[in-house]
Amino acid sequence: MVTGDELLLLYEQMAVIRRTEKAAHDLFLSGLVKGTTHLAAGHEAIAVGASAALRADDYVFATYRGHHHALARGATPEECLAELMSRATGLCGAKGGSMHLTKASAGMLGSYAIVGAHLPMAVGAAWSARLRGTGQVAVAFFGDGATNIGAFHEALNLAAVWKLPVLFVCENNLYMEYTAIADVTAVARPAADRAPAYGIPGEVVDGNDVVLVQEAVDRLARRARAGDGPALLEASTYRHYGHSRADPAAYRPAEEVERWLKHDPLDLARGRLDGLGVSAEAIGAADERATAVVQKAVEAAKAAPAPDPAEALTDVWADGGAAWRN
Amino acid sequence: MVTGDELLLLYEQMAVIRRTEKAAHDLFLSGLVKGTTHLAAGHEAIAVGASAALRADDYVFATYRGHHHALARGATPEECLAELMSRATGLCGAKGGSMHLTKASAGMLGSYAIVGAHLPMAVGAAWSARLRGTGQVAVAFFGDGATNIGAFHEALNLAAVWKLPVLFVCENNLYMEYTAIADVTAVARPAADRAPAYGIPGEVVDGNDVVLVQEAVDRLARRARAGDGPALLEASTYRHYGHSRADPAAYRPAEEVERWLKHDPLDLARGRLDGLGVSAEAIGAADERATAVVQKAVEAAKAAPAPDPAEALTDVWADGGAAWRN
Amino acid sequence: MAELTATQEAFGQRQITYREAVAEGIAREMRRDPAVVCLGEDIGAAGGVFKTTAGLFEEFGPGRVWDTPISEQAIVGAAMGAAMTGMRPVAEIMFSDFLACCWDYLANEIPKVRYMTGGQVTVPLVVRTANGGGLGFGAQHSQATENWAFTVPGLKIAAPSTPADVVGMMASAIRSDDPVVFFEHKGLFASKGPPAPPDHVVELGKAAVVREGADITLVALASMVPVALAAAERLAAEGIDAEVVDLRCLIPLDVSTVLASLAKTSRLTIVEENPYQGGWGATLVSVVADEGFGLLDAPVRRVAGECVPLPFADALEERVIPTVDKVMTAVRTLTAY
Amino acid sequence: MAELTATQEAFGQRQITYREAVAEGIAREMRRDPAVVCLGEDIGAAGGVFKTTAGLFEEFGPGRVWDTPISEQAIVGAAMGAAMTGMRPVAEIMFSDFLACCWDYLANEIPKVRYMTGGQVTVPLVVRTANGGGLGFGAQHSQATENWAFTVPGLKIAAPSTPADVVGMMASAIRSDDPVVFFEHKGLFASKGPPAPPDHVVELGKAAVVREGADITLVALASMVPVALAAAERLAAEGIDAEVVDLRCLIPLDVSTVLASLAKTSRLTIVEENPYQGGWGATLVSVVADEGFGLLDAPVRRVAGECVPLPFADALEERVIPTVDKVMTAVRTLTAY
Ligand SMILES: Cc1ncc(C[n+]2csc(CCOP(=O)(O)OP(=O)(O)O)c2C)c(N)n1
Ligand SMILES: Cc1ncc(C[n+]2csc(CCOP(=O)(O)OP(=O)(O)O)c2C)c(N)n1
Ligand SMILES: [Mg+2]
Ligand SMILES: [Mg+2]
Repeated sequence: MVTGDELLLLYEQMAVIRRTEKAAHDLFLSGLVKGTTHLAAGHEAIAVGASAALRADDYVFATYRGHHHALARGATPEECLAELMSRATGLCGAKGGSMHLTKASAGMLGSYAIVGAHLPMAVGAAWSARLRGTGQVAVAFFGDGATNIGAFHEALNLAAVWKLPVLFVCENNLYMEYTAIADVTAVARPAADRAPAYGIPGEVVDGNDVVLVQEAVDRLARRARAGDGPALLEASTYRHYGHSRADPAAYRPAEEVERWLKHDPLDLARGRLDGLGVSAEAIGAADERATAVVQKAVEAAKAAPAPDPAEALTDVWADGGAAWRN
Repeated sequence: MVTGDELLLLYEQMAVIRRTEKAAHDLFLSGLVKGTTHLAAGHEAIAVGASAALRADDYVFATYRGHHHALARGATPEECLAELMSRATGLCGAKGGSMHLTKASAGMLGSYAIVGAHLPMAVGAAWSARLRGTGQVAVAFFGDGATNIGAFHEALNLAAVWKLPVLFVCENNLYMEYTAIADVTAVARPAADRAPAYGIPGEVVDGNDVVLVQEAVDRLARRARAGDGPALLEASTYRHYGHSRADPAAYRPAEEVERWLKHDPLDLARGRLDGLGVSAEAIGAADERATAVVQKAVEAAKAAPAPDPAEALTDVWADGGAAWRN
Repeated sequence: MAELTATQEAFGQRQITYREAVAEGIAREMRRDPAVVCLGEDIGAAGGVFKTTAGLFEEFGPGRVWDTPISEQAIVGAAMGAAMTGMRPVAEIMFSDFLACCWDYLANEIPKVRYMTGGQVTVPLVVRTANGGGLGFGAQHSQATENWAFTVPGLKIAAPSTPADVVGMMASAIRSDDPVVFFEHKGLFASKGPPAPPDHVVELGKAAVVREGADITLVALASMVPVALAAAERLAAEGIDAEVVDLRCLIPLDVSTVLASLAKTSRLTIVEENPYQGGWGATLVSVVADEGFGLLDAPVRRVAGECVPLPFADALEERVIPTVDKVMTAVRTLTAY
Repeated sequence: MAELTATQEAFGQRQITYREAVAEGIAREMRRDPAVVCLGEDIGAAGGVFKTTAGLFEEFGPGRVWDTPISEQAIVGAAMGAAMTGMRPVAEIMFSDFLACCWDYLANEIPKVRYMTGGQVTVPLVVRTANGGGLGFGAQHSQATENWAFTVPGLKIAAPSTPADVVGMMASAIRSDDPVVFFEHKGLFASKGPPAPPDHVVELGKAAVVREGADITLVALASMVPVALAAAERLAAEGIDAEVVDLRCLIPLDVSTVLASLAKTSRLTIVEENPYQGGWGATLVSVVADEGFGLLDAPVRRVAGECVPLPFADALEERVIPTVDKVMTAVRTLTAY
């Protein structure tokens, strides 16, 4: 079981993510973030709980809604926000943007914007870990909507057949873009109810409780490392903002929103911290540190330069260039 | 329950298919059929049993291993063999070939050579039937290997969510090309064990027993027509030839082959006919008619002309032409 | 352009957006023909993520406007099956990049089934999709993928540049007994133009000369049409009189209009958003270099996307997608040849 | 060619088939580098449906040669994930038509991830696939789909025409830190040629002048190289001296070799199996019509596949795929210009 001090660290990570997402939202509305953003406020416990259960050299693959995973794996708010704000100092040099946050050096192998596409990649990373005998696991995080696309099926079957150390973690926030997952899915639990089709464990966890997430991922990752194969974890959660950009999410019933906002990951963690005897001051100090980090990050990102246009024609190939002909 | 006379008709259809496949095999070996063939000898009961349970206006979608379905739906041995032999009189004017036998006028909406691709099409045909209120059902026949491809998953989920009148019939012959399905599938029953993932019935039937196939398809088709949605039927069977062309199927254990050859659809039907009091003479006469039909078909196909090369540039577009520019 | 629009509006001519035109074009056909049904992700009550199906669910109800799971293969595959059996489905693939998720249907099934069955079946469907870049959506949501479709015989390819053309070409596309891939440009959704007259039908495969000129022919498609027009306006100030052809469709390809223009101008520049390598303009140039060789007084140049993925930042994206400046540079070089 | 082969064999020079060269090329790299692993359908004990992986399972075992389910997305997606994490996977997609079933990986993921991460990751993988027609496999198993890959920046594209090139280019492809799509032509599998010397490496992006000539340049790829060579032999009898360039790779595209040849011959015909619309030859022509315009003394012609699906019957397929006769007709027209 987690100690108060350990949990306080996780809490602070979640607080940083929450504030980074709020900053991204505000920056988008003020025109400083172009394109689109898919904010993960509300999903913090999944990223932070899972990361806490993983090794530093494990592999994570995420979606366009992936800020929380990048941050939980060690990307700084500054490099994330700089990326969103099209700065040369961004995580991907402003070539990726909000949907493609990647920090390979921290095992965050990318955010992919084609629903479901990264599940087979995670299978491949797990295969690679097994071939190299490293004991690493790979984790693919994906939304409820991804459970109905073909790549999901192919990835789970292959992972099961090859008994690979890969975890499939579904962040079930009840909605795809503007349509409820329940309206377009043949089973009640879009992920967990599919696990038997691949002969693998399928579990459901409260994705807003960072401790429960950590425990579940820890257990399934140990199992995977021990050679017992993949597992599917469905983490229930809810997004605080709309799907993307300025979506007001009017399609969600008010009672539902209210109910979920009362089941907030940060609140839950605070309750647990209290139970573990962590003082309100200590929690408040963590909150303040988080606020300060994100504020500084916003300032630094704002001050950073735009990328050199010449960068557009680099890094297609491993030699750093983009020449397709002589 | 089927009567002796009814079953004799089904038997004769199976006998015609068996002989057509034998003819196709011999013609391939003698160089008169080019490209490739995927013979369905051994699978006859599935096509004939299912067809017997369907309405004339129902829709059937099949695979590259689809001769039996074309024949069961009313294509003649002559038009099938002529197609295989690249004759102008072939079912598709020799534009399709063995893998693409189609007789749209008989509701045989095509044989598709990309594994799994036709499952969503069948879903669409069922959707169309529902939209037009015709009471038709659509049936997709596919191999065990198709259960691991993405299109399978997407088709089944959509069919279930929209509660469409479509049946998914898996012809499980234990092998894909040269690899056993058991080696690459996470569950024991590649089709039936996946049905719960879509909240639909999943049944297993002896696919070599034409009567059991007919009964199962009849029951599931009624259910579908009544608005109760799709179903998955896994029919166990075995192919008598190799996967395609001249494949000797050396990868199959001798005992397994022997066991299955003893469980032949024609033998099983003959046993049932005997039980129903149909005389050996009547069965023999059906066999002879089948032999004669196929012999005549081979002669006629041999005598038919090759297609006019100009036909290569027709029928891309609905206007009959192939012009892509002015 | 902006001023022109303002003037027209001042004189009381109603303008509609390209986005509205999409929904209008579909609605007109749905009113006309009960066989027309729509399917796609979030196209129903939500009206589509680009609001290009706004109002359809309200007018036609859930029996004709169907929300789907995120299952691109099932969407397009089901549309195909329905089209083969008496319906005229209009399937939406949200971003044209996602055509890759159902490419088998676009490349191997839909365009081939009529041919390989010897003409037994037709597939009267439309796959609509939001295409193109310039909006900072990054590498996987910004591509101009009309060149993918262009590699596959058996697909008609429409890519209108104005609201009226959207309506008129949508009519032709939905009425077509052949499959049509209909590229709606994301960068044009907010642009405005005169509404389409009643019963407006623009035949597929007819390019439009949208600006007459004597010195050089600019051939463009979709969002590159306003770019080419803007370049032409600015070149006029330099004394270069460019003719601009809006190709409107890639298949059928209106070669005649291009060659006729070239007969007048003797010089050609193609403006295309898709990458230079494998871009549609290359095929047009190859036809011209064969059949129009004698007409050419100068090299032919293609101003196309750079051969890189689409980057996120504005500063980078502008370096990749053709701009007015790049077109002007190309034209100046050729007219000086 | 046949006689030549016979002569060489008579003189004791061993010949190997193109098919054998594929397995040989992979085996050489697997011996060299333990990071090289293979995956695909029926590639293990069965040796591949074209026997192009024969012997690998026996030599390297199940830990390095992996049979997969029929899951093209999982095959290529897993190869990508493995390539990003230290392996050098060689994935087989049985027929190149099936690339459509995993097109998202080829179009949107593999070629873009290095760029969109700002260079953080590389994807050193090879996707091998049996390409092309002429064998009566029908519309869904016969396409020359190198033009699909050619629409996507970020993929290297190899398509060898001889056994030795297969080995040498396979070495380059597997050692490449960039993703390579390796097209093996079904129509060439049974063809024979001299074996590759030890450590044979053919750099990607280098065309080969396989026949020198002064009157016209024929540029061809893969199975069209023997067609172009045969046409050149027969044209020689008519007094036309054709130079034949085997392009070998589409990306990187060796424009220099083509322009250098053109500087000599002033006339150009491209021979390509993929359809005229959207074929790779179009891009090459567009480069020539721009940068090589001054070199041209005649129109440029592309002898390409007809813009139809591939029909089954021989009599029909021959009408669609370029033949020696079609090449000769094109050349005669241009040399007479
Ligand atoms: C293949 C594909 N289809 C459609 C989309 C458009 N799209 C982006 S996010 C999204 C909803 C995804 O929902 P879910 O998987 O539940 O994830 P969430 O956004 O809720 O985190 C859709 C449809 C896409 N990016 N990729
Ligand atoms: C998408 C795709 N991948 C691979 C193939 C090659 N292929 C043709 S048949 C076949 C085996 C199919 O096995 P199964 O589904 O069991 O059907 P069966 O041949 O046994 O009837 C394979 C791999 C294909 N046609 N399509
Ligand atoms: Mg969701
Ligand atoms: Mg099978």
